[in-house]
Amino acid sequence: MYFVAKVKEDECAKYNCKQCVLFCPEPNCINFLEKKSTAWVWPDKCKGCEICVYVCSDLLKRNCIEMVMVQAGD
Amino acid sequence: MVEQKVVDPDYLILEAPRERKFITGSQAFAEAIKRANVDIAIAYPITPQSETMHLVGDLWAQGYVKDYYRAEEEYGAMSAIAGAVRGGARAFSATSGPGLLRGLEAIVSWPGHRIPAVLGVMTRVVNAPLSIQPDNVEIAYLLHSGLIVFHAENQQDVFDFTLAGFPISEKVDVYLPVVVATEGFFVTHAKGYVELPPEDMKLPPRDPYKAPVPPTDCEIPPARIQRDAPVQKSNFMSYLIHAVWQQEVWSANERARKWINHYLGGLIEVVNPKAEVFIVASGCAAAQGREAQRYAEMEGLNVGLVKVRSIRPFPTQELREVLKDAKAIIVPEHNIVGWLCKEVKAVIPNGDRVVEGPRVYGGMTLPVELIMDEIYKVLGIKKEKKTLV
Amino acid sequence: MKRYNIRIAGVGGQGVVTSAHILGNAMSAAGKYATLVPFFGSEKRMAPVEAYVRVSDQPIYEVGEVVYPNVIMIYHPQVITHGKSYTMPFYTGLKEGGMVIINSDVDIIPDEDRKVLEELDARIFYIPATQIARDIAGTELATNMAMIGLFFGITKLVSLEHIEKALIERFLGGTFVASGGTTALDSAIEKKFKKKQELLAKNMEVIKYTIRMAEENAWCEEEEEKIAT
Amino acid sequence: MAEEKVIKPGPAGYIPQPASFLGVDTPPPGKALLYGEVVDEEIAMREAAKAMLTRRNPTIFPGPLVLWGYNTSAIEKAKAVLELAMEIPNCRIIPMPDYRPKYPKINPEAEINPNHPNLTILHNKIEACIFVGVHCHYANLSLRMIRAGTNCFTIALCAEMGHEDAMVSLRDVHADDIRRFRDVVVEMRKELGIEWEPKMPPENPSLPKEEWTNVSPLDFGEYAYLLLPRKGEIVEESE
Amino acid sequence: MGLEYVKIAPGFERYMPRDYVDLVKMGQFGRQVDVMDLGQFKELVEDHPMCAGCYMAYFIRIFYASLPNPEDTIVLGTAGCARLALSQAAVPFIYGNYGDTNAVASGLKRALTIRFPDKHKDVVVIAGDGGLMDIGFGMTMHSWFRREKFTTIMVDNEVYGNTGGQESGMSPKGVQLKMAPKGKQFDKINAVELAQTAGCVYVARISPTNPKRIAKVIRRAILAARHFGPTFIHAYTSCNIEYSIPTREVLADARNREKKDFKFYEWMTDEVKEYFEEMEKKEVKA
Repeated sequence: MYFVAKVKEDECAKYNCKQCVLFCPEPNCINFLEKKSTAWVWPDKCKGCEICVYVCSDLLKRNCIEMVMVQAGD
Repeated sequence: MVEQKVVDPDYLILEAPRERKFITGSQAFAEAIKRANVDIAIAYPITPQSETMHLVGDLWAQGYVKDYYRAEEEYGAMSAIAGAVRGGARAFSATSGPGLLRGLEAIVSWPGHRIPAVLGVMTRVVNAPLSIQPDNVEIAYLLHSGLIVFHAENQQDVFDFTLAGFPISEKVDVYLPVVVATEGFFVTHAKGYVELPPEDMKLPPRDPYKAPVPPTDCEIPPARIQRDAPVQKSNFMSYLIHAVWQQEVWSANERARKWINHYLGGLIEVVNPKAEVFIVASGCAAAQGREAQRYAEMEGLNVGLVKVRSIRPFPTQELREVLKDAKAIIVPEHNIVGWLCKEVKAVIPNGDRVVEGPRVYGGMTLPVELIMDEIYKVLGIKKEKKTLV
Repeated sequence: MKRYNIRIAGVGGQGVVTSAHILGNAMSAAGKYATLVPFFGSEKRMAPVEAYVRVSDQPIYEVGEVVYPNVIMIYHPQVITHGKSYTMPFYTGLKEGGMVIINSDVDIIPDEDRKVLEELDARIFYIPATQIARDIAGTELATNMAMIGLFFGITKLVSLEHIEKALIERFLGGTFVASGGTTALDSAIEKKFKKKQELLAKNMEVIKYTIRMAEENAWCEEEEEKIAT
Repeated sequence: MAEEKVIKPGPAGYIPQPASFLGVDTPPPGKALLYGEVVDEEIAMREAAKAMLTRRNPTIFPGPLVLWGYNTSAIEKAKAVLELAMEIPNCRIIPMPDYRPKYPKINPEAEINPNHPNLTILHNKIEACIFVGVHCHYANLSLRMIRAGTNCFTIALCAEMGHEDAMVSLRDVHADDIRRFRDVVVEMRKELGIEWEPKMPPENPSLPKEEWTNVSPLDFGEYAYLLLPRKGEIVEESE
Repeated sequence: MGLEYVKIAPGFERYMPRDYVDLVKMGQFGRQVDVMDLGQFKELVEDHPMCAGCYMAYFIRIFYASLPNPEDTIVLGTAGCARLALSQAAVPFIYGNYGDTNAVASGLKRALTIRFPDKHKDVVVIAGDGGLMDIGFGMTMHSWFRREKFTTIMVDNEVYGNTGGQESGMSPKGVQLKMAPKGKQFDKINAVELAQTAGCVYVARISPTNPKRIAKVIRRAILAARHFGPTFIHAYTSCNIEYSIPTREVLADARNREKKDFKFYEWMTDEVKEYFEEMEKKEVKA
């Protein structure tokens, strides 16, 4: 049981900003889907540091990423 | 610089005509490097090694060696050798006593990193108080890390071991560093006759792709190369990985035997194989032992000599075979700990036959007379001596 | 041929190590065998210096200092009178029937030591080497040449041409020149070379003189087969 | 040959002695090793072929020197390996693309790693395998670990001097020699009366089932987005 | 050769594991990626065991995305946290003894220059403050004195993170750490000034707050090392464990430090400056 980041895609799609992708420490973890203009998280790779949340909420005041609980093997 | 043509190692080392020169041990190292097609030599000053690396520096200035520099210190020099060899170059360095110990962390990591290089070691005292005299206790520090260790008796050995060191170390089933140790001053600064093959011939260049590990040169897969994996038991590693890695280093050391036999004519040399009493010795002690054997023969005593050329791999089977009927085995040494004697005792079933010594240390000479005394003792001969000590 | 294990004792500045090299080179030039070992210290003027040479017509395996010599050459009287030697007393380790060559015009061996030497059956030769050097070469720096000359005069191990070859190798050969050289470099070397040649000729004169000296005094050894221990 | 085979399939124990400590050395040119003994290549090839044809889950482990087409001889060798694989009934190919200790853990169905080759062997119950195109150092590490902890029959097709810790080791093996070995396999198969229509082994199970080759590299994000299970998404077919 | 060794042998595309296929088809090899396109290509670095929210891991991620020629680059690391990620990248990596990076790199770069006189093989050292400024100090300095043509990147977390949080020469004065129970007694070493004095031709100090700028600095450091001499980047890469920074605030901390003692600083010799100006002119034209 642990937290991973989850992008609220509809919210995210409004901005086309990509900033969370650029500040994540993990490779290939937050990716960007150009077609929908939204970021998305590969949950297997997320270590739950919340830096993306800081970028989206604290810096940009957009609140498009939330931390959600997943079960091991989810 | 003489124009050199590449010849087969077997030809250069075993067949090419040789010419006799009267040169120092340091010059013998340099003559070997001149014919070894060395890419890079890295030096750091220390007595008595310096002269060798001066001469190798001159070889660079003349064009025989492609790159050369004076490193910051031995740890840096030995690390840079590891870098150059990973990059596919053929490399040489040399050191002595305290310098060897300073570089030791890097040197003993070469076998595990599979670094085929040749390192000259001109022995001198390593323990305090400081001294620059020939005492080979430092070889003991080299015996347990997988390095191939040769111990040269004289200038000829220095040349032969160093030149053959390159093809032996670069064999795919070996791929380990070769140390050519010899006594400082006694060999490096003394002159002796050396039979040299022509200087217009050299070894083929190193082929880093004929190797058990890929060179780090971005020319060969895998891209994700992990030659130096920090392997230990962990959640993503087998508990066996480090163990089998060590086994691989020592297996490679074992596999070197056949190449040592091929290029150096055996891990040991035997004089008078039917002897009653044997002197077993390496390096300069073997030279003294050779003289003692001759003196004994003149006096009608049945004494033989076993010169140990290769300390690692150690000639276990060979010694057992030669010494099986020996009444006594005398092991003269140039150090206080008697590392060769320990090795010999470990392979001779009845340790009582092995005479510990004579030993000299701290730079003292090992007079032949001291070995003769031991020979008389084990044969029960009483001698009246008029010589004054 | 007899094996000569030679210990040379002198003081810094006398060319002890140089003469060891020349002894070795001369033997090599004659197609015989020699090994040499200088004493490894930082030799300073007037400090004790030793060098060791082994010569034979058989291969020599032994290395290191000569602990038990059968030839001792004393280049400076102070080695005996002031004890300027690493091996004290000066005859330490001398074998039976050996020889001692001393650079002195007067007898300087104390009675007690003489007794020991007599017991060992040692031959003692005095030679005013420094005086000879000064008279003939005009410099006391050729003392070592006088000593070598006498040794070869007594032992007849090599001929004059071999000695000359050894001198040439020591004084003129083996200089490393990195890359060909320019004209300026060449002329500098030439000048140096000329001076060296003069030096060489003078040294040869000294050597010839002392060889003759050995002959005139009938010091020469008989060639004999003897176990070299 | 001694009655007791020197190097036989394991498990040899917690930390067995490497073959070279037991006196086994690499074979001389033109010869091969079979159970640690020097034999003619033909004999060794036949024994290897028999093992691949009769033991459970025969698998080829190609190393980087076969997997990556870095020169013509590697490409040729790769081709020969595939030709060989086609002739071995129900053979699988599990690659060793590199040698790094892989974090957090390999997928044992998708690859083999020299730091824990036993995982792949044990997971897939492989009882006969061929190493080809692996650098000797890593092949030796793997062969030793496999002999220590599994009952797998190991065969090394070495381009250099061979491997003492394999049950069968051939040396100086290049594309032509692999094809020679393939012919021995075919011959042996006929001798054993095994029916088999040559076909390619199944593809790597880690690969997405979709046809991905026509996706533009620039679309990686989009492509992965379509294929990766996301939170709350139900995936019908999983690996 | 370069690119050839990262091409899958024909026929084996269907036998390679997924991540390798992705790497070749959708990775950086053979094309110039823009760091701003991260998240839309397969990165060189794979999953690694560095801590959650580690900004050293972040810096390394950006580093790999910034390489001008990953297929001809060799990275050297040393004991410490960084190697955990460096060893998981699709770029050859050398891991020697502690602190030996700059000596190994010297030998390696010279060997590659001997063997491939007509090719650029980029050698990059990424090591921590302990490896470069403490135990390997002499080798770091001398590689610069000798003007060895490779890049040194110091990922400075101001602590020995991997061994459990001991004081390093780069820890700020007064900070209480293991082996500094009364707080560090002397100032942080001024690495940037040392590098300038020691002969580096390009020197930068950076806090990882701006990926575009990190990428530019890394590219410049590598290109300058190719042609002119040693280059050095001092990067602040906080240790959120030993300095107790909540992971969510790691970026905030980096921004904060940037305002204080990690102000962006870039210095280069006139020769290097001229070279970059030339290059930029050409790029604009193209």
